[in-house]
Amino acid sequence: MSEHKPAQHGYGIYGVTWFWLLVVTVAEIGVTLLHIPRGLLITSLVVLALIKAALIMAYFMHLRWERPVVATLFSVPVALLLLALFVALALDAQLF
Amino acid sequence: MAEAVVEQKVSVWGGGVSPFGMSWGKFMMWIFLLSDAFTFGGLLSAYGAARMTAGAWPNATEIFNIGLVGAMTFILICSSATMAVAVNAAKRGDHPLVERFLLLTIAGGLTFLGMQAYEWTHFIQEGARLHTNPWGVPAFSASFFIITGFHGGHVTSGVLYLMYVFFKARAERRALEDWQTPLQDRRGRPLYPGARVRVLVLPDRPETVVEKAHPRIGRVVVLLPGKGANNAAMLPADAVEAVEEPPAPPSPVDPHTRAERVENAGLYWHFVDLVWVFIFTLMYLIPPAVSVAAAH
Amino acid sequence: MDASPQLPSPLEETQRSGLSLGLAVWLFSLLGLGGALYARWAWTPHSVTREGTSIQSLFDIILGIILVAFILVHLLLGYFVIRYRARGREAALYFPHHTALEVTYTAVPAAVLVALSVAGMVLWSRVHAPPPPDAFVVEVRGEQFGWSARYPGPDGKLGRVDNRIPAPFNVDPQDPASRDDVVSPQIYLVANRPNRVLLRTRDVQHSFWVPAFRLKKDLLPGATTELVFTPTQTGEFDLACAELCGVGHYTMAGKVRVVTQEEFDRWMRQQARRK
Amino acid sequence: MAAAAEAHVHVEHPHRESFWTRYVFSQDHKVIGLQYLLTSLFMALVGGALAMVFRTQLAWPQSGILKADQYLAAISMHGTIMVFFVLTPALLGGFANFLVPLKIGARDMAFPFVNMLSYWVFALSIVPLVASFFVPGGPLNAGWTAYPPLSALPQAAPGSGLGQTLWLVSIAIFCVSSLLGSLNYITTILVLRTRGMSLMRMPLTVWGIFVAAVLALLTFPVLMAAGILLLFDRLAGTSFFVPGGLVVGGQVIPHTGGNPLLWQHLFWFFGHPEVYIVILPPMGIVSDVIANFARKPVFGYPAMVASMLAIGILSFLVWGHHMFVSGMHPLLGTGFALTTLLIGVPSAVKTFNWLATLWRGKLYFSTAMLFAVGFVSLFVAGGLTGIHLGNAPVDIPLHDTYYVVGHFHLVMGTAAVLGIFAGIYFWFPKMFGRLLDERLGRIHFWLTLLGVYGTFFPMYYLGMAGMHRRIYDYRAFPYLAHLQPVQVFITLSAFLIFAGGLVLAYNMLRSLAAGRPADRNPWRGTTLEWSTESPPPHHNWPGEIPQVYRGPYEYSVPGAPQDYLPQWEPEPAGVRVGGH
Repeated sequence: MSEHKPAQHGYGIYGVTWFWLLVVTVAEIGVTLLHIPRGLLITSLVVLALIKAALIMAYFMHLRWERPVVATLFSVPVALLLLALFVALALDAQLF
Repeated sequence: MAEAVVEQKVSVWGGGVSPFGMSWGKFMMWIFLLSDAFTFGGLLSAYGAARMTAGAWPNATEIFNIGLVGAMTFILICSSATMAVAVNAAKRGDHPLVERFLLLTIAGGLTFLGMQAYEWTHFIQEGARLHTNPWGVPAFSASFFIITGFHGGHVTSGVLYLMYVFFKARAERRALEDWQTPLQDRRGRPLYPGARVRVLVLPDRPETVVEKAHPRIGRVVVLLPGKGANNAAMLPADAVEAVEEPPAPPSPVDPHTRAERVENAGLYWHFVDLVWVFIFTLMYLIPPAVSVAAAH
Repeated sequence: MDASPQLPSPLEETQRSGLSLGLAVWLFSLLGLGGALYARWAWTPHSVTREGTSIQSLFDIILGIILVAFILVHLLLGYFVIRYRARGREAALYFPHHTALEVTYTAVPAAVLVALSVAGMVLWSRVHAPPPPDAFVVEVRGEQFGWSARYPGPDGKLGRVDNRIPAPFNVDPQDPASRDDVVSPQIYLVANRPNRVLLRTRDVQHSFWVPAFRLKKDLLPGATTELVFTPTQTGEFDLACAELCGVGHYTMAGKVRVVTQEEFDRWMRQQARRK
Repeated sequence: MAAAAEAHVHVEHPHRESFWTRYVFSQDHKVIGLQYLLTSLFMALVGGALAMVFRTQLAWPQSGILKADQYLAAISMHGTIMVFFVLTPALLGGFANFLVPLKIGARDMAFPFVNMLSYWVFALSIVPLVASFFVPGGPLNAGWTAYPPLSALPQAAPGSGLGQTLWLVSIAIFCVSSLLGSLNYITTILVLRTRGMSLMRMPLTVWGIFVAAVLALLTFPVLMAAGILLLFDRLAGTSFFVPGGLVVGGQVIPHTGGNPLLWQHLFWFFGHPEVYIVILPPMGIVSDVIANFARKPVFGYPAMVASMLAIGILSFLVWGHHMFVSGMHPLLGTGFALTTLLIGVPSAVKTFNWLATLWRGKLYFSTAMLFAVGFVSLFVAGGLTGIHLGNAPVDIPLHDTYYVVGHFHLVMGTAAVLGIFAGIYFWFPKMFGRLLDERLGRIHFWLTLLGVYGTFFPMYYLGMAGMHRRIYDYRAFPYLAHLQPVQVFITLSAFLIFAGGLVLAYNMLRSLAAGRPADRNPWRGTTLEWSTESPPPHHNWPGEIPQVYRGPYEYSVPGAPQDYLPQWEPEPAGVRVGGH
C-alpha cells in the first residue's frame, strides 16, 4: 500500500536507546535501595517506567517516525482509559 | 486527510491508503497490540486492586532475587534492541543481517524464558502456590503466577513467531538467490523454472520440462513426461540444454511483504518488552506500605 | 454497469400511508404518559424518609421533563409520518443541514442535562454525608436467605463479629463490647433522627431495599456498607433483597419497623432483661 | 496479510470451490456474514423461547412451570444469549461482514482467513454454553452479569457449579472471536475504501460498525481478563473476587482477601461499552433506511458522525453508573453521573436528526421503514429514562428494579432488534436476490411493536412500584402481589413479540424459495452495495470497483434526473450537489 521508504537512520540509534534503557533500569533498582519516602519512591518508579515505555515506543516501535496521529491515538487513549480503571479500582479497594 | 486519498493509485482490487499511512498488516498488528494492552491493563489493575485490598503485602524485593529479575529485564531489553536492528536491516534489504539478529533475539527470548522458569521453580520451592503462600497473602502468589505466566506465554508465542519469521526469511533469501542466479545450461542460456529442456544424458527421452532449478547444488530437477507427476530426476546442469527460453518469472519474494513481516514481528516483540517494563515496576519494585514476612 | 434488467421498484408499490403508524405512535405515547402518571400516583410508595423524599422530588422533576420530551418527540414523529407520506410527484425537500437548528438542539439538552446533573450531585453528596455522631446505629446482616439485626447496648459499641463464629449473629463472645449487644430478627429504626444502618453479609452479595424509604444499598461481602437517613414516619415497611443472591432470592422478604425513641428504648429494655 | 495478498492474486480467476470451502469454511465476507446472521437469529429463537417460559412463570407464579433454580438459569441464559450470541454477532458479525466491504467498495475483508476464523471461534463458543444445559446443577444461576461470590462459589447456587465454569469458558472463547472480528472491521474500513470513499462519505452504517468495533476491540480484552481471574478463583482456589470469612450454607469458604467490586468494575468496563456496541450499528442502519425511504439526505450527517464518535468515547467512562448502590466510593458516583448524563447529549442529537430527516420527506412505508420509525420511538422511550437512572441519587430507588429492566430492554435490547429487523428487510434482496414478503412483514412489524410496548412500558411502572429484578415469585411482597394482572399483561404482550419472530422466520424461508426477484437496486438507494448484482458475485463487482463521487445520501437533489444520485455515478450535467 504505502510506498516503502528505506529507514532514514542507522543502527546507532538502537544502541543509544538500549544504553538509556539500561541506565533507567539500573536507576529503577537503585532508587529502591535508597531510603526515600514511599510516595516519592513510587512516583519516581512510575516516572522511570514511563520513560522506558516512551523510549521503547518511540525508537524501537518507530512511533517517532510514524505520523503524529498514530503516536497519539495508539498511546493516549490507552493510558487514559487504563488510568481511569485503575483509579476507580484503587478508590474502591479502600473499602476492604 | 481523506480527500488526499482520492486520487491515489488504482488497482483492480481498489482500496485507498490508510489515514495512518501504514499497510493493512502493520495496522492490524498495531490495533491487536492496543487490544492486548487492555488485557494486560485489566490484569494489572486487578493486581493493583488485589494488592490494595489485601493491605499488607510481602516485599517482593526481598523474596525475589532482584539481581536475577534485573538480568531478565536486561536480557529482554537487549533482545528488543537486536530485534530493532533486524527490523531496520529488513527495511534496508540486508537480509543476512536480519537472520543473524533474529537468531540473537530468539536466543534472548529463550534465555528470558529459562530465567523465568528458574524463578518460578525457586518461588514454588519456597512454598508459593496459586492459592496460598508462606507470606499469608494468597493474592501475592496468585497474581504473580497469573500475570508473569500470561507475559511468559506472550514471550513463548513471540519466540515461536520469530522462529517462523526466521525460517520464512531464510527460505525467501534462498528462493531469491535461486531466482537471481538462474542455472545455466551447458551453452550458457538461463534455465528458469518451467523452461523446456533437452536432456542429453537420457537419449530415449529427449524433451522434458524443468520444474525447479537448484543453482547452489548445481543440479536441475527434471520432470520426466509420461511417467506421472512424481517421476523426477536430479541432473547436473551441463546434462541439459534449453529448447526455448521462457521469460523470467516474477520474483518469488515481494520485498515489501518481506520487510513488513519482520517489522510486524518486531512490533509484537517490543510490545512484550513494553509490558515487562510495567510488570517489573509494579510487581517487583514498588514496595508495600505494610510488608509481611513469611511465617516459617 | 447495468447489465441485469431493471425490475420495477418495489418502492412504488409499498404502502404509502403512514396513518396507522402515526396514530399508533401517538396512541402509544399517550398510553405511556398515562401509565407513567398513574403508576407514579397509585403504585409508587409514599416516601417515609427525608432523603427518600428529596430523591422522589428530583425523580418527579426529571419525570416531568422526560415526559414532555417524550410526548413532543412522539407528536412530531407521528405527525411527520402521517403528513409527509409519498404523494404524487411532489419531491422531498433537499435539506441536508441547518447549523443554527443543530446547535440549538445540541445546546438545549446539554444545558438541561448539566443542570440536572448538578442537582443530582448536590443530592448525592447529601445522601452520602458522613453520619452525625449521635445517629441511631443498627447493624443489619443478610444471608441466604434472610435478615437479622443487632443493636449496640448501653455502651454504644458493636462488638466484633466473624462469620465463622457459630454464635447468634456470629458475634464474638470474647469481645467485651459485644456483651450488651442485642441481636434480633426484628429490624427497628427510630423515627425523626438520623439512622445509621450498617450492612453486612455472611455469604454472597445482597441488597437492602425498602421501597417506602426510596433507598437501597448493596451488602458487600468482605466489607461493611452503610445507609444514613432520617425516617419521618413510624410504621412497618417491607424489606426486600434487590441483588440476586441465589435460589431463594425471591424469599428474602422482611419487615423494617420504624418506631419512636420511647418505643425502641422500651423494647431494648425487654430484650436486655430476656438476656 | 498473506491471505489478502493471495486473494489479490486470485481476483481474476474463476472459482472452483467445493461445498465445504464455499458454504462452510468460506472466506467470502458475504457467506460469513450470513453465517453470523443466521446463527444469531437461531440463537434469538432460543433466547426468546427462554423468555417465553420464564414470563409464563412470572405471570402465573402459582403454576410453577419452572423451579426457582430453573428460573434463574433461564433468565441468566436469556441475558447471555441475547447480548453475546444474538445482538453482538448479528451486528458486529452479520451486518458488519456482509455490508462493510460492499458499502466501502472493497472486494472482501482485509484478512479473509481471520474472518472465517472469527466465525468458527464464535460457533465454538456456543458449544460450552449449550452444554451447560445438560450438566448437573444446570446453567449458571448468577445472571448474565455473573457477580461473584455467587458465581465463584459452587456452594452458593446449583448453577454455580460446572454450569458457571462452562459459561466462563464460553465467554472467554467469545472474546477471542470478537477480537478477530474487530481487527478485521477496523482495518478494512480504514484501509480498503475505494477511490473517492473518504471517511466523511461513508454511510452511517459503516460509521456505526466502525465505532462499535473500536469499542469491542478495547473492552472485550478486559472482560477476558476478568473471566480468566474468575476461572482461577473457581478452579484453582485463588481469591481475586472472594473475600475471607464467608460462610455459605453452613460451610466456611477457604478463600481470603478478594474484592467483589473488582469484578463489577472490570465487568462493567466492558459491559457498558457493550450496550453501545449493539446500539451504534443499528443507529447507522436506521439512518440508512430512513434516508432511503424518506428520499431525503440524512439531516446533519457530520453531526451524526460526531455524535457517534462522542458516544463511543464517552461510553468508556460511564461504567460506574451500574454500581451507584454497590457501596463504591461516593466520589466515583459523582464522576460517573456526570459522564452518563453527558452521553445523553449526542443521543438527543441523533434523535432530532432522524426527526429532521423525516420532516418534509417523501415517505414510503416499506417494512424496513416501519421498523426504522419503530426504532426511533423505542430509542426515545428507552433512552429518556436513562436520565433518571444516570442521575446517581435518583438511581438509588430504581437500581435493580424493573425500571432498569424496562429501560435497557427498550433502548438497547428491542431498539437494537428493531434495527436488525429493518436491516434484514432492507438488505434481504441484496443478500439473496429476492424480496421479503411485505404483507407478512407488516404482520411481523405490528406484532413486534404492540408486543414491545406492551411488554416493556409496564415494566417501568412495576419498577416505580418497587419491583426488584430476578425474583422467581413476587407474592411474598404485598406491594407487588396485587400487580399480578400487570404481569399477565406483560407476558401476553411478550408472546406477541415471539409470534412476530416466528412470522419473520416463516417469511424468510418462504421468500428464499419463492420471493419476488429483486434487481440490483430495488429500493433505488444511493450507496455502493446497490451498484452490484443481487446477490453480489464473488469479490463483489464483476469488473472494476466503482469509484465514489459524492456523499452517501444524495436523495431528491434539485435538478437531478431522478430522485436519487448514487455514489458511484459521475456528476450529471447541470447538477450541483451540496454536502460532501
